[in-house]
Amino acid sequence: MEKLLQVNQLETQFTKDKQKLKILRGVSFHINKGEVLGLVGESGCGKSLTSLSIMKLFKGTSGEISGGSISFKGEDLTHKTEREMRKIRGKQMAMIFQEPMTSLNPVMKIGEQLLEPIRLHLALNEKQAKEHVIFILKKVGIPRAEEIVYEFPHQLSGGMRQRIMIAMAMSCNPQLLIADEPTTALDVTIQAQILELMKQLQREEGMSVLLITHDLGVVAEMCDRVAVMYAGRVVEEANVFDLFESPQHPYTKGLIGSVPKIGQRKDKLTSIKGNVPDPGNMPKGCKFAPRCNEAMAICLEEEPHATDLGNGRMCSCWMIEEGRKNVYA
Amino acid sequence: MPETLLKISGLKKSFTLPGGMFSKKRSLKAVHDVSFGIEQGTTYSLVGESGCGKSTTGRLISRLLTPSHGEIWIDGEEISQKKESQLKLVRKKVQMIFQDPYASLNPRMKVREIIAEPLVIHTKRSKAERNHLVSEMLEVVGLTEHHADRYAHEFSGGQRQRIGIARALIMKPKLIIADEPVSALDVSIQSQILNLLKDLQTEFNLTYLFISHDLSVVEHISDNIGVMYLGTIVESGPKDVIFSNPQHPYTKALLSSVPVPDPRLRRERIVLQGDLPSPVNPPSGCRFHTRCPACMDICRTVEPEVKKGLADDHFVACHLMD
Amino acid sequence: MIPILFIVSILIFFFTHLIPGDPARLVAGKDATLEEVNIIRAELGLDQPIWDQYITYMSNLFQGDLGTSLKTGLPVSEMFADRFMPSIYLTFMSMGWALVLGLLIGTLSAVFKNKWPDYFGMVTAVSGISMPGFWLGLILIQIFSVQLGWFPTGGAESWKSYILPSITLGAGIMSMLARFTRSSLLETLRADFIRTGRAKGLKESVVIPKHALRNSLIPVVTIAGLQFGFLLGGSVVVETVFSFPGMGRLLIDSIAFRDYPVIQAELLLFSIEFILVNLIVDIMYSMLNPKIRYVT
Amino acid sequence: MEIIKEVNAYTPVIPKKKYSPVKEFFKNWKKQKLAFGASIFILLLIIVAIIGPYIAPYDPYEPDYNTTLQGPSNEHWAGTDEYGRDIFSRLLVGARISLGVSFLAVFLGAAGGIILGLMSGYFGGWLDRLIMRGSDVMFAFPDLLLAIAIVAILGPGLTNVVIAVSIFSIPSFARLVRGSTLEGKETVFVEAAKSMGASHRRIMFKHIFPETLGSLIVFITMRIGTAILAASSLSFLGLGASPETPDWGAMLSLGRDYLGTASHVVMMPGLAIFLTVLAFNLVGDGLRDVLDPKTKNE
Amino acid sequence: GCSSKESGTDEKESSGSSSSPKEEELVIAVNENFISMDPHNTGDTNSNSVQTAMLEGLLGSDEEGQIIPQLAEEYSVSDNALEYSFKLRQGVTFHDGEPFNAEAVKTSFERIMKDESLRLNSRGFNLITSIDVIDDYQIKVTLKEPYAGMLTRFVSAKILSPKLINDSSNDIGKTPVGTGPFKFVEWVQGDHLTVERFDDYWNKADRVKKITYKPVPENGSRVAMLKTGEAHVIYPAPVQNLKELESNSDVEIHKIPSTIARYVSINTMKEPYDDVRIRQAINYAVNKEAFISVVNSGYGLPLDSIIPSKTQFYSKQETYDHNIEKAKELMKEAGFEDGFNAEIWGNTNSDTLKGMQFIQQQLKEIGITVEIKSMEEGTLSDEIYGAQTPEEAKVQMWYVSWSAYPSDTTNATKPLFSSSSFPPDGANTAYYKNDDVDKWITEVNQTADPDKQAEIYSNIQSAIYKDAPWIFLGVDEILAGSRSNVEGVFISPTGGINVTDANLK
Ligand SMILES: Nc1ncnc2c1ncn2[C@@H]1O[C@H](COP(=O)(O)OP(=O)(O)OP(=O)(O)O)[C@@H](O)[C@H]1O
Ligand SMILES: Nc1ncnc2c1ncn2[C@@H]1O[C@H](COP(=O)(O)OP(=O)(O)OP(=O)(O)O)[C@@H](O)[C@H]1O
Ligand SMILES: [Mg+2]
Ligand SMILES: [Mg+2]
Repeated sequence: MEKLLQVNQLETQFTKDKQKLKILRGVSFHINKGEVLGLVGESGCGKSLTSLSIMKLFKGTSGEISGGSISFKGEDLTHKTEREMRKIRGKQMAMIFQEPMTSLNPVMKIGEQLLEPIRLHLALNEKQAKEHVIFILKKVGIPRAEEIVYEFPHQLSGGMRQRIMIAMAMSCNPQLLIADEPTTALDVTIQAQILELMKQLQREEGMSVLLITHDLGVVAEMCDRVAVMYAGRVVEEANVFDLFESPQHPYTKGLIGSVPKIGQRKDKLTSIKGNVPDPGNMPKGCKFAPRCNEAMAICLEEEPHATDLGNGRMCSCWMIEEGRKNVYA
Repeated sequence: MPETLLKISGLKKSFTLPGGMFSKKRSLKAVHDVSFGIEQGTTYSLVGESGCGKSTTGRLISRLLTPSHGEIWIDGEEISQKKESQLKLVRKKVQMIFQDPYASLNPRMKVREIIAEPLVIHTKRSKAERNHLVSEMLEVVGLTEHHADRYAHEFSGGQRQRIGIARALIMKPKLIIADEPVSALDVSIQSQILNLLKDLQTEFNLTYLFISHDLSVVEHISDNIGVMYLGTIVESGPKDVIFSNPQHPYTKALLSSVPVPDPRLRRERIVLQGDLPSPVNPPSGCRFHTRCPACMDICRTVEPEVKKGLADDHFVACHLMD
Repeated sequence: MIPILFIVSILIFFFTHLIPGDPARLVAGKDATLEEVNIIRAELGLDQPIWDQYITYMSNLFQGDLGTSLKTGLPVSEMFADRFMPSIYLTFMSMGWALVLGLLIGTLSAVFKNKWPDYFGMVTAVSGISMPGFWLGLILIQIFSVQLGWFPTGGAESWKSYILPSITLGAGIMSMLARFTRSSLLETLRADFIRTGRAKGLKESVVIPKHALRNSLIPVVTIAGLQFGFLLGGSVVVETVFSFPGMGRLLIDSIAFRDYPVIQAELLLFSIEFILVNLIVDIMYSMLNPKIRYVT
Repeated sequence: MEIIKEVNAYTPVIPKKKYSPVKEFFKNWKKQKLAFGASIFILLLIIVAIIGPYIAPYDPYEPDYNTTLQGPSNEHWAGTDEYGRDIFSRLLVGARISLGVSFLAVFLGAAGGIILGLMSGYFGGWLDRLIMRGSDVMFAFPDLLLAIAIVAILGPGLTNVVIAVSIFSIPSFARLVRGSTLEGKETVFVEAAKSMGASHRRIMFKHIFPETLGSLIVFITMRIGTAILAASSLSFLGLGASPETPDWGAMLSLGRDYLGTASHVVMMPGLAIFLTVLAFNLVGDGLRDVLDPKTKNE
Repeated sequence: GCSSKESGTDEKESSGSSSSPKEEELVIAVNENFISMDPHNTGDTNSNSVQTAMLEGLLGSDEEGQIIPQLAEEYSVSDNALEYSFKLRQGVTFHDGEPFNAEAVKTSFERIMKDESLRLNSRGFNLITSIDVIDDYQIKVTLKEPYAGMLTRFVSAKILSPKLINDSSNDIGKTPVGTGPFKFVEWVQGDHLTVERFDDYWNKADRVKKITYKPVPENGSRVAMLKTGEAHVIYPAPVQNLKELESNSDVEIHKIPSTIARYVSINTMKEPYDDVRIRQAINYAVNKEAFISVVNSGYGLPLDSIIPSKTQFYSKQETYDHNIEKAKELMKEAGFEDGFNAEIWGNTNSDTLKGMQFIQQQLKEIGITVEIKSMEEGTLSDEIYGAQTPEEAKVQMWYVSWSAYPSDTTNATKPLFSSSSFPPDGANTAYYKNDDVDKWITEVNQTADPDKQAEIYSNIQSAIYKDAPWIFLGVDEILAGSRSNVEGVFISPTGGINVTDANLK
């Protein structure tokens, strides 16, 4: 399979009061052509930041990429200028954000907002562009597309707005769609509609999707492969079936165990003790060690390396690493 | 037979929306004829989509709002139209836990003050006594005495929610209304809090009114469930019935919409078409008919009555039941 | 609007008559005898009970008659006629440059936040509201009229006479608008839809004017409208410094003379203007903010 | 209760450094360079206001007809006025008056505004409408005109300037506080307090009022600048302090006749006013950046 | 969109620089707004000034303020001071083309007689019993009782075109029509009033084509206008700027002794001021020269009588020279060795504020602590005239000035010192009561014999000056500035601006 995106040891930091705060501490994963990769993890672990780093959308923040590489279609994005990135954004990669309420400009008509990337990236004249807008709107299942273009975002429901966001992202046929928690703000019944739509569009267009979520249910429904993030790193990467069947990293295990499942009838959920560490105050060694029930001495001292488990599986845990060593020893 | 702690019947609440520059005032029926009861020591959950009136129902019961119609009986006392001055006793018995652990704690108060606030309001205990009780409560919810002199924003979301729970428990209330207490939390923290709530229930024989939009959480914690749609309860009953044998098309759709964290269980879902109608202009007849996959003619005009379903305490409001 | 004006007119009437001082005495002059003063008082209708005066005033008002100045004996409407337009011109001119410069400075400051254009812009802005108007005016006259001879020192004859007063008057407003624009724009620039715009591949030179500025203008319009309303009332101080024949000075002169009809009419006019301006601001507000426009 | 104990043990150790809002404030405050400088200037000014009369090199009231209208020199740092009085000494002594008048006016106005605004925002209904319509009417008249009218009724003099300036400050404070109160009223922790049965008074003063403090402090700071300007404008129109008083506005106003001949008589008090108001505005701006939660996380 | 419609034409006219070859328009900047153009109902100097350019009375006044014939070629007063006969000038026309004759005079005078609300009515014209037109150019006016100020009233009672009076009396206040050297063009409220040369004026002479009067209250602005050439004449020129202006070669300064007396009235019925020694002590304590040099920047004359020297029948008195010793002695004699607390009232003008400060400083020397109460004019007049009886009066000292026509000594004395003029009936705020003076004032107004009048006035002046009901501060010098190319403009002692012969070089 062909890799569309390869993120390698990506490091991203913010500067606050002249102090550098590294949030992404070496993120690595890849996305193949036509595949949906799920990026899961708890709040604050750096999921959104990973996606913003890929697009290099740091304007207005102190964020910057301080290490690693992002290779998109064989080209390293980390060295691209803002001008070059603008050609890529919206055309080759597009993004959908979590909040459909605030991600659309409240004072611009829907049509105008949709027209922008089309006029910018596609060589279409005014009329063709407008037709394209209608076409795209119909494609994402918007009824009354011809009228909707003259309306403002607040006149639409949350689900409709998210459809508009999807339409906007799809309008220039990007190869990569980054969807950052596209359904978190929506009700379950609407979430079901949106997920259904995304699945269908992804299949039709053969697009690659980076789906960011913290909902394991959504991951199980949507993704081909999954990367699990914890404290600014990918701790486990696997095929979706393998991940749910035999999670390797204690964090992944804990995560799956924490979710109540309908029909499961557990009296008590397994839970991960403690809290997510604060980026300014990271523990030494494995960042998960203080919360890990199986932590060993080495875990508190040194960070584990990514171990290739074959079959595209990857995991960073001393238990695996040590276990391997023992096997080979 | 366990005693019924809370009983509400025919509860209604409408809000008046201010008119715009060129428009008239309109009324919004947030809660429209809701009835249920909760027995001592059990958990009753309200589920439904955003805006269906779950929180409003909770606020009516805690009398943060005054119902337009209907009765609220708590511990044998009818409180639906009581004045603020007459509510003090009720306020002792009923405590609330809120969704947003960041917003529900006053950022300018120390944890000690926050937890002790009900004591200050309702009792004349000395400062030392209050401090003692606060420390005790902190232990109960899994925090320590050291935390008492800090401000709430120094804590993580899960810890804050524990503080909120401590505050709710300190008056030894009979009923706790928990409005989406875990929706803002990460799954790993969510499970800690759910476990805590369950433990506390056994320990103190608490009664919960649990409000949530997350069906899996609801299934985990409740004994009985009410499914709400646009201000009404469309189906209610013991959790087993609701989850294993739902009768109302909305309940069925809701259940099928929940993504299951198991890739092998990918299935055909019932995807409801369209959006939730506005409560300002609810559809005529059955409120669900605009999105119902099994809509009949009668549904458009006649409001379905609440009928007994599969069990004694199972009720459904749907014409399909006829 | 009519009921508000009715209440306002009552308030104005009694407020005006509450100010101590006897217009008849002031009209008559220092050397007048009591007899003369009494004749004048009768002539002016001030010997009537206050309720009768009020009824007369209101019934005249309903017929569109603002009354006659006690001091000059001229119809109030005529006294307004010559002063109203200069006040309006001055208002528009002050507001005009204050808006243009204020928005410009505010935008630059926000875009170059914490860089030198920001510091420079904000120090300018803060200076503008920190200067006593009459001081600034006097200094401007000294420099630009007396020393350089570029502009006349006062009056309202040609466009040149408006320059210095409008600078003096607009300085504070410009500053206020600059600061509001800056903070409003900074807030908008943090909004999600700005990130959406950038994610589409738009340039900053499109994102800022097209997406950010329009959203930021909403609160700025309100402030500008409020200031505009105040300006219409004329600025007493600036009109005094520049001998500007505007409404503000007329009011001060009239208060000094207890010229009731003029004071009343002018206060009433201010209220109407203020209400009108607020109405216009509401309309502009809804033009900028579709949420309000489409409330159904 | 085993499980709970278990959870308890897992709670991470809290960092040792204790959070203190005051320390936090000063830490951020030092970063606001302009505002920090301005706040030191104001501090000095307040000290001058207190000790001004004791450090003034000359008697600010004593005329000396031999040295009228002299420009700045070694003997008279800011020159002398038309009575030969030392302007520098008058400025020093006048600091107390100018600051006193504006502080007092603003605090009175704030006190009135806070009470009205809290009640208006918290109770709503007809009370709210009454208070807001009242403030609308007051808003409809330019501040200065209102002050002039008030002074015309009460007569000129510093006390009446204080009253006039404070009265026209009330509506803006009332609006501000009402706005924050409406916001505060909607917060969940207020709802929580209500659900616990807290009294109106407790909710208003313990929970809502502290929420308004941030913007209130900012506004008060800025408003002091406005009050200084307003008071000096009143003096300019001859409605302020009695003329021998070394009030800055009065000095400026009476000195304006000498702009062409002895400009320092105007420039010196003008500069004093300008710098003071500037300092208050800069501090206000800085405070907003530090106190306003919206701009905090920049 | 800021320039008004007129700006196109205005720009040319108001150009500040003096580059144009021959200027056609004279600009006069005065300190206050004009109130009314109705000459029969005008009380303020500035309105009067403008009116004199357009309107004329039977009598006029010369540079010194003395009465001269104007539209009357000759006049005479009967011995009993009741009949005034005028022989009118022939060949005079009004600006609207109406002929000037005895009927026209009668029409104007009758207007004043009939309308009680006009100022001139209560000042003399209500005493008229008959107006007899003898022929077209002769007219006789008869009074019912003698009134010494009547001649001065004939100066004020400008003759208006009968057409104007008969047509619409409403417009008189706005668009006066008379016989003067200039005719009315426009009056933009608050901004300017323009008059234009009347080419059919009876007294042909070369004069400027147009005159514009502008009210400019701010002193500094008026000075700036003179310096830049925006104004050709400014009145008054602020004393503070005189040195600066004198050094300017384009500008000329005019100093005219006025009839404006500046004084502080002392309430002679109030403790401790009821003791003449206290009042004298106060007068000795105040250094008049210093007053003139500090408050008036050196311009002004001492007030060495109760009336200024320009006023008819003035006689100089021995002044209270600055003498602290003597003042202290008097204080001691009166039992106030340690002084007392006093209060001085005044309006909010900056000059008044300065003057009051000066008094405050001076009286401190003899232990009197003065509190300054400056009040806004309307409030002040309420405070002063609100007292119905001397006992009610709260006023102690009032810093004020008084101005009367040089020819009208009655008005310079009676309202100020007659016991019939206590507020609210008059301006005797010293509550001065001297039976002799009361008697003399009545007497002097019943004779038309100038010698007799002079004698009585001399008695009045010396009696009052000794009683010191005022602090006699000074007589203002009227200060005006003009560009050096201005000719034929003079300022009268009352502050009127005479432009009959105005021209620009
Ligand atoms: N502009 C910024 N300046 C400083 N720190 C930032 C900024 N944006 C994000 N962070 C920090 O980076 C970390 C990761 O943030 P990110 O938004 O990527 O988390 P996330 O995994 O997307 O979480 P969530 O599920 O809550 O969206 C957080 O700790 C956050 O505090
Ligand atoms: N104070 C109020 N004034 C006007 N309308 C209100 C008010 N409170 C709630 N509503 C409206 O009543 C309806 C029900 O609101 P409610 O908060 O009870 O919903 P909910 O089921 O709790 O939704 P969510 O899951 O979003 O919390 C909504 O349409 C809401 O907009
Ligand atoms: Mg995120
Ligand atoms: Mg809710």
